[in-house]
Amino acid sequence: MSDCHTIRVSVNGTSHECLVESRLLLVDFLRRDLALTGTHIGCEHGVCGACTILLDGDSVRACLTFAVQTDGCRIETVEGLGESDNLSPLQQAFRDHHALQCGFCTPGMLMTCIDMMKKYPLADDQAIREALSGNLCRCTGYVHIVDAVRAARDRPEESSP
Amino acid sequence: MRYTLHVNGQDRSVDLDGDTPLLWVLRDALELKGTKFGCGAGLCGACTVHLDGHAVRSCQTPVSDVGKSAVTTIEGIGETAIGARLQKAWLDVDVVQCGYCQAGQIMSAAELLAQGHVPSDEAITAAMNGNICRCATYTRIRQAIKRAASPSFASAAARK
Amino acid sequence: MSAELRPKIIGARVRRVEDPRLLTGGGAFADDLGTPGALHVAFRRSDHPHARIVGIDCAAARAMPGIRAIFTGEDLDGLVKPILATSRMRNYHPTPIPVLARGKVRYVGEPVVAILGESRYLAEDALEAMEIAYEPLGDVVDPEQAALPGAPLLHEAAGSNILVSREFSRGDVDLVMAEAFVRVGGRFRFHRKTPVAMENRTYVAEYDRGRNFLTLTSSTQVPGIVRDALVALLDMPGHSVRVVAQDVGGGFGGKTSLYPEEVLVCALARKLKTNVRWTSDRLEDLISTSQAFDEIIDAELALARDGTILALAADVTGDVGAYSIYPWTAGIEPVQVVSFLPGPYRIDTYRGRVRAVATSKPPMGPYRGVGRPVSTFVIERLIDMAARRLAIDPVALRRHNFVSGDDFPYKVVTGLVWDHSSFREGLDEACRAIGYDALRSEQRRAREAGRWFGIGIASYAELTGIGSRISAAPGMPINTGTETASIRIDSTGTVTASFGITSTGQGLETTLSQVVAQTLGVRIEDVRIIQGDSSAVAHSTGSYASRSTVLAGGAATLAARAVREKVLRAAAHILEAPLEDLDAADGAIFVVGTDRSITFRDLARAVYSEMGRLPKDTREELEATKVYDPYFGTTSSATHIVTLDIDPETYKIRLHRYLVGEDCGRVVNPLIVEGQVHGGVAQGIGAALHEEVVFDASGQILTASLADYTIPAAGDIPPIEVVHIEAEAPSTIGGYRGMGEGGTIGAPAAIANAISDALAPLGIEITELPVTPERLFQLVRQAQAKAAKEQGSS
Amino acid sequence: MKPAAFDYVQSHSLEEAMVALRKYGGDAKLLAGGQSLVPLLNFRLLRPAALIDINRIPGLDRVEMIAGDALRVGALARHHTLETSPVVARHFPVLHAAMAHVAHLAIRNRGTIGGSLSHADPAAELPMLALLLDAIITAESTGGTRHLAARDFLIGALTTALAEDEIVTAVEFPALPAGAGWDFAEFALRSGDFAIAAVAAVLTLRDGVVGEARIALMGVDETAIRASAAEGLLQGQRYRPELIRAAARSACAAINPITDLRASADYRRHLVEILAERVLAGAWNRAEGQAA
Repeated sequence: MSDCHTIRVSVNGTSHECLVESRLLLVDFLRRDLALTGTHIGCEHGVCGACTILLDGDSVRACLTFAVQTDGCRIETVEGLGESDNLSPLQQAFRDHHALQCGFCTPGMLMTCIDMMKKYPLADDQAIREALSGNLCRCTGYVHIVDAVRAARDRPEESSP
Repeated sequence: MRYTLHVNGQDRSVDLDGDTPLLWVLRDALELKGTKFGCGAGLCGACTVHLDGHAVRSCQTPVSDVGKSAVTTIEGIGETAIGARLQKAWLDVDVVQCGYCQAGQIMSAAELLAQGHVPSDEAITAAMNGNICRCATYTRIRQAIKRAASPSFASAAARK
Repeated sequence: MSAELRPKIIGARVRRVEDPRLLTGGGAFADDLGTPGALHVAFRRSDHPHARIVGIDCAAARAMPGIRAIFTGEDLDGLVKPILATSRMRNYHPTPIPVLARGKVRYVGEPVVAILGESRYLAEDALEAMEIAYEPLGDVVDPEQAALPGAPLLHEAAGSNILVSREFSRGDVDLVMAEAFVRVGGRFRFHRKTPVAMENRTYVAEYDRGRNFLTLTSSTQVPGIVRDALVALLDMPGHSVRVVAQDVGGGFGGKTSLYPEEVLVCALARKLKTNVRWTSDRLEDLISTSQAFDEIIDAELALARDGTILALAADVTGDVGAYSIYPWTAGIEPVQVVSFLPGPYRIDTYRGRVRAVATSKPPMGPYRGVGRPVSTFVIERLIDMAARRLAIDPVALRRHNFVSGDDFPYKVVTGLVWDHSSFREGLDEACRAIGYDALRSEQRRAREAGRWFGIGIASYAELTGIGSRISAAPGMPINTGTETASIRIDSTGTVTASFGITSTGQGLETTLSQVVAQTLGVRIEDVRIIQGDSSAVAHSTGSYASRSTVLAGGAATLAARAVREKVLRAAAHILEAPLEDLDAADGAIFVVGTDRSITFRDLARAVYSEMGRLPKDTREELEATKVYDPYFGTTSSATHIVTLDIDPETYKIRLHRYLVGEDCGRVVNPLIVEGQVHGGVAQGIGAALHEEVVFDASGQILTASLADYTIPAAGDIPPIEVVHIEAEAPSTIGGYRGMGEGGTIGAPAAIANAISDALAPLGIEITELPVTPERLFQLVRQAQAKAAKEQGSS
Repeated sequence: MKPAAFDYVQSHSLEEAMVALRKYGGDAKLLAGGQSLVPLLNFRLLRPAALIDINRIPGLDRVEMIAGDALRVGALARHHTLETSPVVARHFPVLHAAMAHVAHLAIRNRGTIGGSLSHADPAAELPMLALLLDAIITAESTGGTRHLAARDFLIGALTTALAEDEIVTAVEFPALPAGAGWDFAEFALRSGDFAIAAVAAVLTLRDGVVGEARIALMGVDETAIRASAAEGLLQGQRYRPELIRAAARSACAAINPITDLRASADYRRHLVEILAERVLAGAWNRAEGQAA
């Protein structure tokens, strides 16, 4: 193994201390080293958004971040949201509006939605569509995703993760 | 620490504490699950592997002691002539019951046969005494070892 | 409980049972599998479009850290056979697909060497140390050039680059054309596209050396087909190979074929007696997953003065790429284009010729809609062109020519049969729902204001739920005409229903649960669906061709009915009531009109565990396996209407409204049906406006990232309205028609018509898709130059 | 698609980063937001011996108004910070408007100003805005500090005047003239995509006459450029529709666009003319509104 470093990260509130190779992408670290396979790999060049996670609260592409960079950071992934029998309001809105089909892009969508709902007013559907445009979905045509985000926006007290 | 082990003919690198028992290196780091944990104290023989052809208890062997020795496990023993004969004989005689201890049994038997002659009953007892079988397949183990050791069986196996 | 009060499960907007796991990161996609100790494959792929392999030097790569094995095509001799898609079609030349290239390479991206490393990182390091020497062979890039005699051959053994040729013909087309009042036509081009499922293709082969048992976890739509093929290619007993597709991240046809990488991980896992896995990256997906469309169609339509269609003629050249794909063959896309070209119209005189030409590109395979997005684009453009020439409203012209009423069942010239479907009702309902007449008024006002505002309509019919009669037609050695369901009530009283079909996002666990629950009389949460597993039932092919609800839903209904009969017979003993007085719903069997009932749980306990409650000879196993064969299949249809604006300066296209009026028969779950339509339309919008796989003149692919191959994002898709028309029940069990592909079929044609409509004042007809802003710019410029010239000469 | 191995060096001060950069002598890359760099590494189009991570250098992400109403932006300021900064919105609304076009939120959260300038993509917004706003770029190395005008800094496609061992540490936007009107327009295939063409302009009017005109273009040449001839045409002129059209044509004549997958050179020229006309009209309107 080439250049390695020990990092300490908090992932969904759990601390991990791990030895990582410098070149290890954060998404591979999460998926392979921590077995958190909810975060998906779609393109590895930052276009599709499937690997979006929250790094110190901001949405970022885990395929464009090296694990070694996150030493001391707080990471949140889809596994840190609700449980399958106790979905978060945003997850529930996705389910209620059938905002997912194959579900592959969904974790990245959810993490993006959390950040964009925090940062933008999302006043109309066009604004929601613009804000979602960095996350590609091939199944839904986005129609129901927009519905879900609109619903979550309108019930903000229930939509914080 | 980083160790490069020579296991079943291949160099495999692992990054572990030096006092990690070879058994867990094989099972957990190298995914060679054929070698079994029985007692963790060197008393049952289920974890037997070879270092340079000699049977050792892998639960009692720290990885730092392995050095450049060739490690052979149940997954690799079939590549040797003796190992292949033993496995064939084991099948012919239908030794196995639950099978949990059998990897260790075969590894111990392989060292015995490597001495190059047909072992006496006493020699078999001496060699196999440390390998416990709770299904008590001992009679057939003895039969199988004798069968594998007989020159005619060896040549028949070689022709196959 | 009266029939009215009974919970209706089929037809309800039931929330999906798949969602809780998918929303919480608990899905099980192939790459999510742990398989510690597995070797990771990286492929060195051809960077030549067509070249002889002169030498491969693996020495340096072999010495790299963490590299455990390297295989070339030659190393696979005796381990695995090449893949061969056979067919009884006349004029078909199969092409063996080597698992790793042998002797020569035929497209950029073809796998040549497989490197197995302890991680993907290490395997990729070794890729860079490989040396492969090539000697370029002649270019085979342009399909029309490749079809000419004397062109360099991709497959010498085939003797030609034309892998399939076929002609459908009825009537004297030339004579009718010559005498017709009006003829419209032209050269149509639909460029190459690729499915782009969000999950890249992934294969994990786990080898149980003790049992000589191979488990392939694959991101496939067709585990049954893959299992059967692996057994043959690897020469293994069928019971020792299991192919599992758990959660699959979208397929859209790109995962319906058998891939060399899929076979390779299995062959090497077996050879090396270890686990072997490969997850393609996006680059590999874009250059090696089957691609679609890529056809040139010269077509002409003849009509009478009153708008009656008299004849249709078409010559189709399909660019099928480097190999005839397994099992579908090189005919899959282009042959369907000529088969479906007459569309939902009465056309008695037709000549359709097709040739499938091999070129140095990734193989052509099925993609959502197969052939019909292209055939619908062509026929629907011809209809609109004719409407314009005849000054007849395009809606009226369609109505006039639709197969309707007593025409059903209608046999198309090409042999397809249209089951009764709502062609007219769909068009009328879509026009009513969108306010078609008002839209035309809006268009007049918009034009006066200088806007380029267009309205586009596309109607189509599709053959879905294909049964064994049609399945056999292409001559493939597989049966796609049946599906199997195996339903069992266990001793706890819950239901397990097993299928071989595979959900790639369509929500089949939910829709099949609905069918099983309602038919049996249990609650949805009492049902567990097993799908995507070749070992679940004896035979299955998988999910494609809008077949899963029709075939698996039909099989589920048959099996559930059989189990229900056994349940009722047992209940009749226990409740001491006549069979005909019993009914089951909501997890209990009850005597109608009384309060006597027994839950499924108590009944199962009585049957399996409480010996003595039922006489021995009345105890039956509460399970049944049924195969459903719709024999012919059925017909789905839809009309799409779209409105759009084109910026007259920048040529940016903005879609306003999109409405689909569709007939998919009985709707099991409207939520899911609407989602399917939305997604299909979005892919059709992508095909119409954005997506194109581009090659340079030598065959190098230029769109090898998602920055260059652009699929629609949220901002590119308008709101989509869906109107369901359940006019007449088809003859399928349950009354279902397939609907997974429809959205993609209608959208390119509707958008091409809307753009042509917007540009009608300039005399522009769209004949090439996708219509990128660049293409619009060129079209407008040419039209303006032509207008200026005409003005100058007048 | 995994990057080749590299050494990772984390710098806690500018000094450390500069020393490391010098040590690797051109064989190292600075890692800031990584949004352009990491795709190149993942595709193995770049394989530096080392990445020098500057994200933890304190104080390098400051966005502040300094003397003379100029805006000073530290190299580590993220695009999202500029997008949402009230100071930027008030004093440099054109910059504010352009930032919303930079890719997507997750990219803007990470992508840095210094990184975008140093990467110098001909279709990226920030270099173009630096050029439009006559920004001064500060580059530092162990050898000292340089201040470069944006037009001297941007040399060509992905090429800047930075020396191997220099780090962009800040960019300064001098105050806009009082009453300046502005506009920005971009044409991309999808929202957030790299621009096929974009035009930005700043106009100052005195009594209805153009005092200063600035027009910047991007996506249509080796690097973002200023349409100097078109700016000259406008100077000292009163509003006439033909003047705007002439300036737009002139801007169009100044460019040397490429033909690629997305658009032909001709279409890019056409777009520049259309966008320039719109942007000049928009900027003029705003300037008049300011004057009124």
